Amino acid sequence: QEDEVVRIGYLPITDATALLVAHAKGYFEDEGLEAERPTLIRGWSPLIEGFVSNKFNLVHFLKPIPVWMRYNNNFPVKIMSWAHTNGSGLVVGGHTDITDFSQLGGKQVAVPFWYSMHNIVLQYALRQSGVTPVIKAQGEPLAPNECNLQVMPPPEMPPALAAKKLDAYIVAEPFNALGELMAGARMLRFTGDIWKNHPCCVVCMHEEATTKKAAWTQKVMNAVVRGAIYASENKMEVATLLSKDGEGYLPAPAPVVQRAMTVYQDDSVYQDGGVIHHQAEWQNGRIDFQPWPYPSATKLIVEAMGDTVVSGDTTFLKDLDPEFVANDLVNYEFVKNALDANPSWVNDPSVNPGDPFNREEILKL
Amino acid sequence: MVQLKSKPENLRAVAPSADTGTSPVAPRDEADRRYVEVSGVGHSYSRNGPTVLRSIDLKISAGEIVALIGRSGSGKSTLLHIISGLMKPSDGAVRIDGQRVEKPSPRWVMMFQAPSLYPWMTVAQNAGLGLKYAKKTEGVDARVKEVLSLVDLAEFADRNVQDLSGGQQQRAAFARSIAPEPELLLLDEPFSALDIFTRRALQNDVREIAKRLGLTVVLVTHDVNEAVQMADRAVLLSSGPGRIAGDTEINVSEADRVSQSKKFQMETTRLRTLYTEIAGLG
Amino acid sequence: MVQLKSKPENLRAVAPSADTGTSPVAPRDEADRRYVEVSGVGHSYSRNGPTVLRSIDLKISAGEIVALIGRSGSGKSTLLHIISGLMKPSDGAVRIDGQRVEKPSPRWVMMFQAPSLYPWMTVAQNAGLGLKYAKKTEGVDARVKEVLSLVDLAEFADRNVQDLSGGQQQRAAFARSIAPEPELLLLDEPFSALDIFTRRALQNDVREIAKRLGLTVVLVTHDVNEAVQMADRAVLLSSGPGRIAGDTEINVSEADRVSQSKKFQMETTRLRTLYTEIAGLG
Amino acid sequence: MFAFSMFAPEPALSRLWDMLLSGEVWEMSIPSLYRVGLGLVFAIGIGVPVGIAIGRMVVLREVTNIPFQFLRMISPLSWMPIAVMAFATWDAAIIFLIAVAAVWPIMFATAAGLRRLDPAWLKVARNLGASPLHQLTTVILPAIATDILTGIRLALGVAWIVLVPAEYLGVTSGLGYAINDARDTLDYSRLAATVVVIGIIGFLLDYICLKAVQRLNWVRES
Amino acid sequence: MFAFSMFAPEPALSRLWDMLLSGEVWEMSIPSLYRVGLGLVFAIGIGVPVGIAIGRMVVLREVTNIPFQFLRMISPLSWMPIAVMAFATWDAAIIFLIAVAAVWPIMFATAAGLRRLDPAWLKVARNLGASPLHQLTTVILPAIATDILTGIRLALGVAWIVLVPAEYLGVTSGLGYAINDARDTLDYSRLAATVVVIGIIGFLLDYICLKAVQRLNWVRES
Ligand SMILES: Nc1ncnc2c1ncn2[C@@H]1O[C@H](COP(=O)(O)OP(=O)(O)OP(=O)(O)O)[C@@H](O)[C@H]1O
Ligand SMILES: Nc1ncnc2c1ncn2[C@@H]1O[C@H](COP(=O)(O)OP(=O)(O)OP(=O)(O)O)[C@@H](O)[C@H]1O
Ligand SMILES: [Mg+2]
Ligand SMILES: [Mg+2]
Repeated sequence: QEDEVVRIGYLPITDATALLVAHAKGYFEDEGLEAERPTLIRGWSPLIEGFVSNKFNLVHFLKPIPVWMRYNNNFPVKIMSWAHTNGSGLVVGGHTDITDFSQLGGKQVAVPFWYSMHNIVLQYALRQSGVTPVIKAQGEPLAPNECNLQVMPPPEMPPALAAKKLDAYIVAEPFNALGELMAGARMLRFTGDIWKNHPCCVVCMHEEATTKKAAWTQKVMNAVVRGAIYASENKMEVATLLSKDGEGYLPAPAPVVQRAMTVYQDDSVYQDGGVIHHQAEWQNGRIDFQPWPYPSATKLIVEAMGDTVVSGDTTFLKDLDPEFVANDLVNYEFVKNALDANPSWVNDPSVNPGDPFNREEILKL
Repeated sequence: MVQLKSKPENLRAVAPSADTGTSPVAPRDEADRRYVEVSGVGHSYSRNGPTVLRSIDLKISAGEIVALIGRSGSGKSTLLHIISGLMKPSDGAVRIDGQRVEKPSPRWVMMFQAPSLYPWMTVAQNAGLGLKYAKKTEGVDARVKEVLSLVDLAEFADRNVQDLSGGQQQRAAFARSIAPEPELLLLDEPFSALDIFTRRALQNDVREIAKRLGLTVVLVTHDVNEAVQMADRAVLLSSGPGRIAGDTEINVSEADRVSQSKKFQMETTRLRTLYTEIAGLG
Repeated sequence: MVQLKSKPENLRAVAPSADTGTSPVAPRDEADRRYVEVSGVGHSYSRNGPTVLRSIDLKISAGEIVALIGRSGSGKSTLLHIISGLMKPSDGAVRIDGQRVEKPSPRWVMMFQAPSLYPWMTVAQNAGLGLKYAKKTEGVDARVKEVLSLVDLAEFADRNVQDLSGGQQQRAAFARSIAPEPELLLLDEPFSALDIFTRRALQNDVREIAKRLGLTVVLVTHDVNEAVQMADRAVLLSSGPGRIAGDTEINVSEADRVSQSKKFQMETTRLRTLYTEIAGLG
Repeated sequence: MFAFSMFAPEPALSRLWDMLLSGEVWEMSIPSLYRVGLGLVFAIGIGVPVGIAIGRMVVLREVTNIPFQFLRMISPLSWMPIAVMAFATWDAAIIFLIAVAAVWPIMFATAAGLRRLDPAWLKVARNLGASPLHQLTTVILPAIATDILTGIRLALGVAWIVLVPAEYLGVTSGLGYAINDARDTLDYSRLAATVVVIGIIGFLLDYICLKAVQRLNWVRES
Repeated sequence: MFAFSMFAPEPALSRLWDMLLSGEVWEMSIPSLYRVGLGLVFAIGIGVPVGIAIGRMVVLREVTNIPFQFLRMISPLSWMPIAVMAFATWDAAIIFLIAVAAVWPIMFATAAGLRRLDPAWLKVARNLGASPLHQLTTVILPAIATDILTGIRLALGVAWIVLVPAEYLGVTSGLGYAINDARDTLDYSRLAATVVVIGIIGFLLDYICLKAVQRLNWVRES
C-alpha cells in the first residue's frame, strides 16, 4: 500500500501548475514514487466524482469545494496545501463600456462554479460597489442595481461574451487571456488585486492518506511543494512547458499560457486601463505559487460563503465555525515539513519572509 | 366491328397490324365512332425491355360489358392501366368519348384486383372519397347511402373496412368506384379471391347494376365461367407479347345467366375451347 | 367407415355427435384403425368465442387423397392446423399412425395457402430446409435436386424465390414440403391463385407424385373441379360451426381425371349439387 | 460511498417528495418542456415535409443522402459554439441544438414509411380524381402517421439526451440545468430525484405518443 | 468576429489539410472509433436479444415497457456520475455511456421488426421440424436483419452525439476530446476541421451499414 502510484486529476487551467510541474520535472520519481501521467478532466463535477471513486489520489479543487465535500457531503477530504495564489480576473465584453464594478448593475456575469473564490470575490466587489448579486431566470427583469449571475463552463464564456450574451465573466486563467486575445474582451480587474494573494485552487487528498500512509503522503507533498517553488521561480519557462507547444498538459498554445502567467503590471494596456490598483503596494504577480495554507484565508472563505449568493441548499454553512474548519479541513503537517525542507519558498513575492506562516487577509477594491 | 355468331368457328381471327412502331391514327368516321377506342397500343416497361403488349386495337360501345380474357402475364392488367390513364403506352393512343386519355379521371374508374380500401377509414368514408375529391358538398351522404345499399352494405356504413369479410371488402371497393358516377368501369379480376357462392352472387349483382346504370365495363378475368356470367362480349389476349387473338360475342339471355342452364354450359364450353386454343397457340 | 357408392342419394348424412363438450374416445378396434384419426375435435379460438369446429370425426387411410370442401369460414384451415399439430383443439384429439399429435413434426407437413417461401434463400435452399433441420448431411443435394426435378424446377435451383412466377413459387413450396419425405401432406388451397392452365397441370402432377410416393394427402379447397381432379374421397364441411356434413367417394378412373370426359363432368356435377345443398343448408 | 450513497432509492425518493411539495418539480420541468417541445416542433416541421419529399422522389433522396448523413453524424454538441454565436438568446440556441438532433429520426422514419406505402393506394386516389393536396391529406399522411410518430418517439429520446448538455448553456432553469447544478453542488440525492423526474416526464411524453400511435394505427396486430 | 470567423470553410479546410498531413486525424479518430465501436458492440449484444425477446413475448413487452421507456428517456449524461463511480477506467465509463444511449434504437427496431414478421414463416419452420435455435438462425435473424441494421444506423447517430460530452471524461485522445480541446482554446478552425472529420467518419460508417442493408435486404423495392 505504501508504494501506491500517484494519480493526478486536473482541469486544463493554470491552477494545476504545481502538480503538473512536479510531474513534468520528475519530482515524484525523485521521492521514489511512481506517478501516472496526470489525467485531464473537463469539469469540476467529473473531477470530484473521479476523486471520490478513487480514480485520483491527488487533485486540485477550487478552495470552497472541499468545504462542501467535507461538511455537506461528509466526504473525508483534506486540503494539503494551496495550489497557487491569485491567477484569476474579471473581463468585460468589448461591446460594453464597463470600467467599474458599479457599472455591472443590470448586467449578466458568468462564474465558473458557485462554490468558488471567484464568486466570493465578485460578490464582495459588487456589494462594495452598491450592486446586488442575484440569480434569476433568463428574461426575468433586472433592477438597475442588480447583477445576474450564472454558472457557465469556462470554454463557453469567451464565445458567449463575443456573442454579447454575457457582459462579463470571472474565471481562472487561461480563459481571461483567451478572452482578451480571441474574443475582444477587456480586463476589468484581477482578483489578486482585490484580495491580496488570495488562494484559488487547493491541493487535496483523501483523509485516509494522511493517517494511514503518512510516509507516502509526505513524499507526495515534498514533490508538490518543489513543483510550486519551481513554478514560482520560472514562470515563463513553466508556461511554455505546460502549453501545447511544450509537454502538452494544457491544450492552450504557449503564447496564451505565457500571457496568463506573466503579463501583469508592466503591460501598458493594464496600466492605461487602470486595471491594477494595488500591485505596487502588494507586490503580487498575475499568478503566484506559494503552498502554505494560511488559516486566516480559510476562515475568511468560510465566513464569506455565508454571505455569498449561490443556488442549492446552504443550510449547513450556518452551523459551520470558521475556526473549526481551518483546523479540521486543512492538514498543515505534511506541507509544513516539505516547506521546511525547501526554504526558498519564502522568496515568492506573496510571502512575507519575516513571518512566513502568518498573515492578515486584505480585501480592497 | 361485325357482331359474330356465338360459334367456335365464328371466332374472328384478328390479324396483327403491321408492326410499324407508332400506328397512324386513321381519320375516323363519325358513324363508326365508339365510346372507348384503343388504337395501335403497344407497351414495354423499360426502353429495351420485352414488349408486353403489341398493336392492340379495341373498340367498345357505350353500355357494353367486355370481358378481357388471357393467361397470367398476357398483359391484361397493363392494358387496363393504359386505358385508365394511370400508365402511358409506349405506342398508340386511347380515346374515351372522343377525347384522348392523358391522365386518370373520375369519369373512368379502375377497380384493382386487391380491394385497396383505406384501412384508416370507415366503409362510408371510403365510398364517399371520390365525391370528396370532386368537392361535392350536397347530397354526398345520400349518394353514399345509395351506393352502399346497391352493394348491400348499408348496415356496415360505419364499420372499419378491416372488419369486413373478403367479399364485403370487394363490394365496398366496387361501391367506392361507382359513387362518383363514372361512365366507364375497369375491373381487374375483381372476384378472384372469393368462394364460389359469394362470387356467383357478386357477378350477378355487378352485371345487373351496370346494366341498370348504363355503365360501360371492361372486366379482366381468366375465368371463362365469369366471362359468360357477366359479359356481352369476350376479348381474348394471347400470351407472349399480348395481342388480341379473338373477339366474340356472348349470347346468353339474362335468365340463362343466372341458372345452370344448357345454354350457359354450351357457351362456357365454346369459350373455354377458344381460350384453350389460343393459350395453346400463345 | 363404409365406402359409399358415388351417387348423390348415397351421401352419408353425418349425425352430429351429442354436444357433450368433450367427446369420449371409444376403445378402438385394431382392425378398424386408420392412418389419420380425428376423433371428436371441436374448437373455438377464445374461451367464450364462437365455436368454429364441432365434433369432427374423420378417418383417413394411408395413401388416400381426401378433399376437404367447404365455404369460406367453415373451418377448413382450422382443422388442417389442428391435424398438423400447429394448433391444439379445444376438444377431442388427433392420432396419426396411432400416435397422438401434440406438436408439429416433419412426418406430417402442411403447405399453407400462400407459398410462404423464405425470400432470403434460393429455391434450392428453401427446398432443402427440412433436411437441414433434420440435421441430414449426406445426400442432401441429391434429394433437393430430385424434388426440384419432380416439380420441374431443376433449372431454377439457384434463383431467388422472388424471381419466380406465382405458379413456380407454389411448386417450390410443394417441393419444400415433400423433401423431408413426409408420410402425410396437408395442402391448404394450394392452387387458388393460379390461372386455369397452370392449375390443371399442377393438380395432375401432385396427384401423380402422391400416388407414386404413397403419400396420404388432405387437400383443402372450395373448388369442386379441383376435388374431382385430385381426390379419392371428398369430405364436405357445413358452414356455421363447421361440421362434417357429407363424406363421399370420388369414382373417376385415372385416365378420366385428365381429360374433360363425361365421367369427370358427371362426377363434378354430382359433387357440386351436394356442395350446393350443404351450403344451402349450412 | 459517502455522498454517492445518496443515489440510493430512499434518499432520492424522499428528496423527490420534498421537491414535489415545494413545487420545485414544476419550476424545473416547465422550461425544459418548453425547450424540448419547441425543438420538437421545429424538428417535425422540417423533418416531416423533407422526409415525405425524399421518400417520394428517388432523385432527391440520392442527392441529399451524402450531406444528410454527414450532418446527422455530427454531434449537436459540436454545434454549440455556432449556436451560441448565431442565436440572440440562450433559449433559442438550446432549442436549435435540440431540433438539430431530433430532426433526423423524424425525417428518416417518415421517408421509410413513405417507401412502404402501398402504391395502389395512391393509384386509387389519383384514379378517383384526387389533387396532390388531397393525396397528401387523405392518403399519405394517414398512411404514414404511425411511422411519423415512431420517429417522434425516437426523437424524443434524442432530445432528452441533448437537453442536459444543452442546458449547460447560460440558462438558469430547466431539468438539465438542475442536473448540472446538482452535480456541481455534490447534491446527489437531488441529482437522483431529478433523474427520476426526467424519467417520469419522458415516460409520460412517450406514453402520449404511444396512445397517439394506437389511435392512428390502422394495422391490426395479429 | 475575432476567433469565430475561423468557422468559415476556408480556414477549416486548410486546417483539416494540415491535420491530415500530420497524421493527427488518425490519432484522434482511432480511439473514438474504438470507443464508439465497443459501445455499439455492447448495445447490439444487449439490444438484439432483448429486442427479440420483447418482440416475441407480449407479456415481456408489457412488463418491461414502463421501466424501459423510463430508462430510455434519461439522458445518458445524467448517468455520468454513476458511470464514473462504477467503472474502473475512464474508457469503460465512456463506452458505458455510449452503449446506454445506443441500446434503445437497436432494441426497439429489433422488436418492431419481429412484430412485422410473417407468422406463417415460423409456422412453416416449426412444421418442418426446426428447433428454436434453427428458427432463430434460419428465419428470425435473416427476416429482421434489415430492421436490426436500421436500428444500428440510428444508434450510430446517437453514439456520436454522446461521444463529445463523454470524452469530457479523463481521456486524452479521441474526436470528442479534440472538440473539447478546441473549444477550451477557442481554436475554432480546428474545431470546424474536427467536425468535418466526425462527419466524414460518421458518413462512412453509415455507408457501410447501408451497404449491409442492401446486401441483407430481401425486399424488392418497387
Ligand atoms: N412493373 C413492371 N415492370 C416490368 N415488367 C412488368 C411490370 N408489370 C408487369 N410486367 C410484365 O408484363 C407482363 C404483363 O403483365 P400484366 O400484369 O399486365 O399481366 P396480366 O395479364 O395482368 O397477368 P395476371 O393474370 O398474372 O395478373 C408480364 O410478363 C409481367 O412480367
Ligand atoms: N385467429 C383467429 N381468431 C379468431 N377467429 C378465427 C381465427 N382464425 C379464423 N377464425 C374464424 O374461424 C372460422 C374458421 O376459419 P378458417 O380459417 O378455418 O376458415 P376456412 O374454412 O379456412 O375459410 P377460407 O376458405 O376463407 O380460408 C372463421 O369464422 C374465422 O372468422
Ligand atoms: Mg393482372
Ligand atoms: Mg382457409
